[in-house]
Amino acid sequence: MKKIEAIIKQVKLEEIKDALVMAGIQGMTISEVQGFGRQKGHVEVYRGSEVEALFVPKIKIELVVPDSLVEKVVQTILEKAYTGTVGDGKIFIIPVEEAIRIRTKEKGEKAI
Amino acid sequence: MKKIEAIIKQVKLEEIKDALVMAGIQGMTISEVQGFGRQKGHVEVYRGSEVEALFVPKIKIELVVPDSLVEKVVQTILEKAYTGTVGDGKIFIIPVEEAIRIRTKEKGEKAI
Amino acid sequence: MKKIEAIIKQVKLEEIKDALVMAGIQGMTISEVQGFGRQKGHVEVYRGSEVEALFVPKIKIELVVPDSLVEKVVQTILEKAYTGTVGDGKIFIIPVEEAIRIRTKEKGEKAI
Amino acid sequence: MKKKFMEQILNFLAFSWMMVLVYSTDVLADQGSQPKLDTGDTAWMLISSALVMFMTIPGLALFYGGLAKKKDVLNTIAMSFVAYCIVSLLWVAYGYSLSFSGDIKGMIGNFDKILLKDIRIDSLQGTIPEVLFCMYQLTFAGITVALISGAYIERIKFSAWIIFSVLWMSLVYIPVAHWVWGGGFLSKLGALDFAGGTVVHVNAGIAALVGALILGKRKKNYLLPNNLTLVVIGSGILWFGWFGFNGGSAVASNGLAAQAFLNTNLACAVAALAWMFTEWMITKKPTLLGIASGIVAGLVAITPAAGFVNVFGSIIIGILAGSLSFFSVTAMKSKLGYDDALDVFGIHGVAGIIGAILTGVFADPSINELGKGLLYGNPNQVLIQILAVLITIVYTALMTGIIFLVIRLFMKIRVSDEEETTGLDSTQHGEKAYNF
Amino acid sequence: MKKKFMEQILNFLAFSWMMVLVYSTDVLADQGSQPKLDTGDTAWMLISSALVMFMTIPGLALFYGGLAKKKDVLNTIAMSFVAYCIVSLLWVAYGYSLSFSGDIKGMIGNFDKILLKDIRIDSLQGTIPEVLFCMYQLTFAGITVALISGAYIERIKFSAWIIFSVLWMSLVYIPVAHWVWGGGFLSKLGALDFAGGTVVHVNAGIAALVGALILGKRKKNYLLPNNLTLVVIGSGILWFGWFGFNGGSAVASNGLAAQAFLNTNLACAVAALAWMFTEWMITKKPTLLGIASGIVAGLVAITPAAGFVNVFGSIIIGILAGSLSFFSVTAMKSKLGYDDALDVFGIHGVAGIIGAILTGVFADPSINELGKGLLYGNPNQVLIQILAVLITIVYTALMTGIIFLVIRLFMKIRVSDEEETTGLDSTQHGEKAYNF
Amino acid sequence: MKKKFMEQILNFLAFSWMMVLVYSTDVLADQGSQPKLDTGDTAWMLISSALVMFMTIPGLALFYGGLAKKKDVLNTIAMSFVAYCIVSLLWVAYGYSLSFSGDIKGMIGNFDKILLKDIRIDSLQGTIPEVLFCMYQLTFAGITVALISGAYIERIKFSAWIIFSVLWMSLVYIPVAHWVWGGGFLSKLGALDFAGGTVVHVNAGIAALVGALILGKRKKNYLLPNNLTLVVIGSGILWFGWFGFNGGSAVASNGLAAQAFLNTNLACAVAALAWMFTEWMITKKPTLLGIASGIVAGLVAITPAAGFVNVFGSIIIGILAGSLSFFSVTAMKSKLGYDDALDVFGIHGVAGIIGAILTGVFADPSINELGKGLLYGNPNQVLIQILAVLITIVYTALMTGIIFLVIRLFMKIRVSDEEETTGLDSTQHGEKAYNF
Ligand SMILES: Nc1ncnc2c1ncn2[C@@H]1O[C@H](COP(=O)(O)OP(=O)(O)O)[C@@H](O)[C@H]1O
Ligand SMILES: Nc1ncnc2c1ncn2[C@@H]1O[C@H](COP(=O)(O)OP(=O)(O)O)[C@@H](O)[C@H]1O
Ligand SMILES: Nc1ncnc2c1ncn2[C@@H]1O[C@H](COP(=O)(O)OP(=O)(O)O)[C@@H](O)[C@H]1O
Repeated sequence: MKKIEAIIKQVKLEEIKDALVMAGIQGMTISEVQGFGRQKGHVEVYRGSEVEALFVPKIKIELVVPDSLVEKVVQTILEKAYTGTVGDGKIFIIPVEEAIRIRTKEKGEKAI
Repeated sequence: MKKIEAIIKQVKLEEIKDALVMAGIQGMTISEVQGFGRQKGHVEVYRGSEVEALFVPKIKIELVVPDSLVEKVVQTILEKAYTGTVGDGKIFIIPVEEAIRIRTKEKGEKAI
Repeated sequence: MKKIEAIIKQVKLEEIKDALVMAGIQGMTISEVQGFGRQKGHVEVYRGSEVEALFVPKIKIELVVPDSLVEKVVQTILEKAYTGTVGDGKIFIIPVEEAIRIRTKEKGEKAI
Repeated sequence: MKKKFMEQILNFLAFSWMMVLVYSTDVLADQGSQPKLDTGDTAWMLISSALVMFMTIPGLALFYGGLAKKKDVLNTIAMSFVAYCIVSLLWVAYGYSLSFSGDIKGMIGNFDKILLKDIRIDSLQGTIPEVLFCMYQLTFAGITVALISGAYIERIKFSAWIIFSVLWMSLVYIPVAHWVWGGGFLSKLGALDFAGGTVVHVNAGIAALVGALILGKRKKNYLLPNNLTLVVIGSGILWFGWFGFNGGSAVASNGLAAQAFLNTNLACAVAALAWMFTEWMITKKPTLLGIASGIVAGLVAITPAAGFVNVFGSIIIGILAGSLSFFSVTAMKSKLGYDDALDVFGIHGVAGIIGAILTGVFADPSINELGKGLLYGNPNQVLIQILAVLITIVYTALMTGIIFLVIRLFMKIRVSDEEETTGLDSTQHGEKAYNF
Repeated sequence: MKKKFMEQILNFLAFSWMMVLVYSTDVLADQGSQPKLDTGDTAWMLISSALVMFMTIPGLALFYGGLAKKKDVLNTIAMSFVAYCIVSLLWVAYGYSLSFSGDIKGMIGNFDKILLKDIRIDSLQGTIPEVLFCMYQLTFAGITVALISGAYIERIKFSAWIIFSVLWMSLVYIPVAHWVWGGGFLSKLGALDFAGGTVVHVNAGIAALVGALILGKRKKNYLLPNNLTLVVIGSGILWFGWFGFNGGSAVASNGLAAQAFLNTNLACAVAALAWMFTEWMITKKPTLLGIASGIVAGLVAITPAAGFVNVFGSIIIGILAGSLSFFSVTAMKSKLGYDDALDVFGIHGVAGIIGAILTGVFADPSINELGKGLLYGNPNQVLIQILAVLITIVYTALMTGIIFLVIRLFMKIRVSDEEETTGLDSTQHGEKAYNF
Repeated sequence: MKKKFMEQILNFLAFSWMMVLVYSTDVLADQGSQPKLDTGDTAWMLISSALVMFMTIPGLALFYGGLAKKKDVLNTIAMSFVAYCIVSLLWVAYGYSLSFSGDIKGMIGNFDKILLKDIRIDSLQGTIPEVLFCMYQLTFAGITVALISGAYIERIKFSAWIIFSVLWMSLVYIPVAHWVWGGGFLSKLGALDFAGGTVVHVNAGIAALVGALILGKRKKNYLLPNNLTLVVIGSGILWFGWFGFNGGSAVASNGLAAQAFLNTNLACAVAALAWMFTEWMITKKPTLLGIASGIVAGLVAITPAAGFVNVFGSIIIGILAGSLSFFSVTAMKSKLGYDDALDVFGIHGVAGIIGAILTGVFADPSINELGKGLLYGNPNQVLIQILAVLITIVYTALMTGIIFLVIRLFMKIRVSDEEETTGLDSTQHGEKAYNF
């Protein structure tokens, strides 16, 4: 099992979510994060006084998937999150040792 | 050391927190996330117009614990987070290579 | 590649961010979390009725870096996040198997 | 059949013409030989003007702003603010003059009071200073334009809205205000409209509907209120301010003002309960948004009636306004499929029409001798009311359409799809509402 | 000892009966032979009515809503809204008649003015239209019921609250209002209550306490304000509206209204400072919530006194109201252990009682000849004040208890534990306050 | 050159002294032989007092609070609240007496009306109760002190602010109010100031600037509004309340009040548009914060002029106030580098000065015979206006500086760096605004 963490643009969330469901994933978790990378924060101007917003709002998607699905999920995200402009985001793959469904106590791939 | 990530129902947080402290854990981190799985988002109705809330609000608990405590922590969460209805959530176990306490520079199990 | 997760005090964020950029990192992601550890939540008093805030607001920093940079990043955080009082926070190091930049499809260390 | 109906209507028209049952001129006649300023009436009209202004800024702006999506809050609010500001300037420049100074063939006023020329500090309108009467009327024009914005939000360009405000106020509001209140042809028809049900609410409601059709649907055409506490504040301010709107329309501090005040409160409360219970039965939950929506529906419906009906009439008007508006924004809207974002037509249009017609039913001469409805032996009144509403609908619909077409010749009216998705706060104003 | 006290009280009762020092009838007598409408007085009462309405919607609703937990905001607000709407209907239906029309054995009015029957557009009450007097009184009934809700929030079923509102208004508010203002037995006792300290605040405070005891504690019985900025808005609106509440109780636009106005502002400001400094000394931090709470305590305490005391009296009342209310919501509440969620008893009850009694101390005949307090040589007044408060307390406590028991026969009053944990916004209304 | 100018000024001074063109005494003279209470005037002044109070609490508090950073919201709000409360007490204690009772060498009043001693319930000031006049003036003192806080937020200790409020009100506001309104030397100079442009806005603006310089910069000296919807509510309430501020300054319910009312609305709307369009041209986005800032700038600038100019004057004043204030808070502030956190000087100071001077240009004797400006053949008026402004600036700047230095002798004025970073809500009050 792997955890796939993707940092994406907010406006792309719905599209990606739909595509992932089509691709067969059964669950995912998202959270609001802020980031910077190539895309730096922007400057906001209030009454002419400039405030540097250091970070850009992003969405972090977390998905734990069986090894067999990793490739497909990555491809789906790559395709749907793409706009071609800086700030499109990143995908990280992290090993997961165990997964358990609280409701049924199932473990491993059955749990996710 | 392992990181235990649990996605749980919001209302269960306090109970779980108390039980984990009883079980001997020394620290943990939580954040507000949103997810879907078996439990799909629900429909909200405003003036008769339906809005599909894609995701359900959940709490993510993150705990880094020594290997020896993993079993106990998992059991505690399994027990306290359980309601038997869909959406009870998941537990994921992820390897951690190192932990450092900023204040004292202690490393490894002493740090957590 | 490693993911460095640091839980820090909110007021230290800017300083750390600047130092990390000086240290050569190219991107990072932050999120608002709440935690407890040695530093317990505090008591808030509203009209004399006491509310125990169980958790203390913290910032979680997530950085994926090539192995070669891990040491430097950890040192930087250790230095800048330090105040010497409880609640300074923790650093965790987690293995990452792969990283992909969505915009360019680059993989591995080039992607981060 | 249709022809006969039209004939009948024309008969009334001719008949009513002779009756010249014009509310506003009567008020003037009341003053007797020597009009004198009354400090009590003036005090009430000063505060009424402040109250009606408060309805728009920040009342309506918050009511609408709270209902918008998080990324469109400020734009929604800015639309009300800018509309009121524009109207404030243009009303003094030429609006008051064209509405209330003289009369050219029943259609429009003249230019004699451009920039309030010739209105002296001691000129009176009835027992109050004329400059105060002008100010009071200004606030009505302001809120009418602002009301429309609720249907267009989350997609119209801010610049297009500004141009629309200027044109619509000039080409729609001013003539209609003249027809009804300025001595124009509708006032001579004998239509009863105490505080502007037709001029303000039907007018705005129809403009909202037509504009929404022309603008087209939002990509996410559902309601997702970012902050219902703002809606609560807004609805409270609207209720509060409406006492000036309806009570002030007596243009005096007397029993009639008090009756209009009490009727306003009553119909509004009843409509809120009516919406709440209807919703409770149908969707199983009584929402606070439903209560707030019922409040507005009730206030709108009692507007033309407030100074004509008794408490019994107010209660019936409240019940019908609250329950029927509920159906109009749920069943009707989803069936017909237009995207009236914040239900300006569904609430102001529908409740406005209900109120206008029911005024013709319940007008009780013992409350106000100028109005006698169906229940008091004057069935014609209902037809006159319907006629007045129809004329307004046709004119407004037509002109609103034309205005949009003209603007479209010169600029894009809608923001781009990407701007819509990103949100209008950031793309139109470069701001965001909350930095939590 | 006790017997002698009761005897003394009965003496006063008999004595006072003869004096018939009834404020309201005196006002009428003032008008001389020919009562005539005064447009200035009417203007002030129109706006005062609007102000008192504004206190409830949205003032009190926001004050309470901001203090509720995040998951209970809308429900808390909806309780005030629905209470005011219900009262608006029932007051016109029978409330006004039973309170203010006629008198049956000093206990209750009659049915002569059901649905405002026989109140003509030119009927006067003093120098203002009677319909306006009815409207003004309506707003008092509305806020009194809404006030109680603060003690019951975060656990009472919305449907139970609606039924409670109907019953409590009918069985408690109407009789007490009749006793004090409608010519009932308390008014004949000679109790001084300028703007409703007893009828409104003591009454609501006791009902809050009794209901909180019957309802039982919340699972999380602490205060966790979701949004203090709403509390700020609410307290500001309350202060603003209270000028109509107290100033309007002069039922005229004159020096007495002005004195009541200034006293209101003064006592309120002083109480806010008193709470703040007391808190600063005791808990080491002056909170904004403390300032806002002191504001309300001061406003409540000055209510019965506003038109009787001079500025010196106002300052003392302010100091005592602010500091003693602080102790009542901190020390007393946690000792006695009832769960009065938003301190309705702790603030309205306690400050209401303080104000009622101190009115008997500080009433200065040079401000208002109708009131003469202990300091001006009339120690009996204090006892009369205490008696009036006691009667209200006993009656309200009893009836509120009975009302709850009756409702309980037919339905559950509290939501289920799970609904309480999930929050009443979602379980009672299917909504949430913020979609950030 | 300079000397000649001073000489000229002294000439005017001497000349004007003889003219004794004092607005306030004239008003009294108007009453003829037998001053009598007018209920209409009284009603308007009662509500005007309520309106001006509402401007501060919660209007200004929210306007400022919304602009503060998330961690400083409550502290910012508390500063306005506590200032108004303190002034409420001290004004009654000695403020009114020292400002408006008698005159000692044109510099200050006397102690005759300490604690409102000798003001009877039927004492009149013109046609309204004197106690009401005192109350109305109180609200002006309250908002003036509160205004200043906007420049000091996010760094001043709450205790230091409290002490500052007491001293500044006593040593700056009271004398200046006496000079201009209480029969002091500035009133005899012939300066025109209808509703307090100099006493309130220039005064507060300069105190803000001087204090900001002494306090020094915040560590994060930029604007990061935590909640623009609060700014919207605040600006709406300010606009609404300003009708009482300017309209009430006629101290009567008449044509002049109405003209002041309309001028206020007009200048404010125009200034909002002026700021918006200027910003649109220069920074490419019309912000809602810009519109709200323009609103305040317009209201400030029309304050001294409202009862003197015609609509043409109002429009020009609006345009200049909106556009010049924009430049003052953008270009000027960043060049000069003082940290006036919420632009109290940039908006109130600058627009106040603009308004004061332009009053001398546009004052139209056909609106108000007491004022005749440059355009109507009286160029001296402009110089008198400038002189009055200069005197106020010098006195306020000096005294504000001294007050700060004195406080500094006894305590630290700024919070510690760590407290500043953590936020003043938590460190000064132990609270946080939102528990979402
Ligand atoms: N090394 C990193 N570790 C953690 N998060 C990162 C890292 N690099 C980028 N991110 C996240 O990805 C987001 C997009 O990265 P950015 O470099 O701006 O875009 P792009 O990858 O298109 O060049 C950032 O805002 C940040 O949240
Ligand atoms: N594969 C997954 N990866 C990441 N998060 C998941 C995954 N599956 C479920 N979750 C999280 O767990 C929550 C509960 O899962 P759900 O399937 O609804 O409940 P249950 O496990 O009781 O059937 C989801 O809302 C989501 O946040
Ligand atoms: N074992 C743990 N797992 C996850 N997060 C932890 C753990 N221990 C501490 N934390 C996080 O680190 C923060 C600081 O820890 P704390 O023990 O209070 O400070 P210190 O390390 O200075 O003693 C906590 O608030 C919590 O968010």
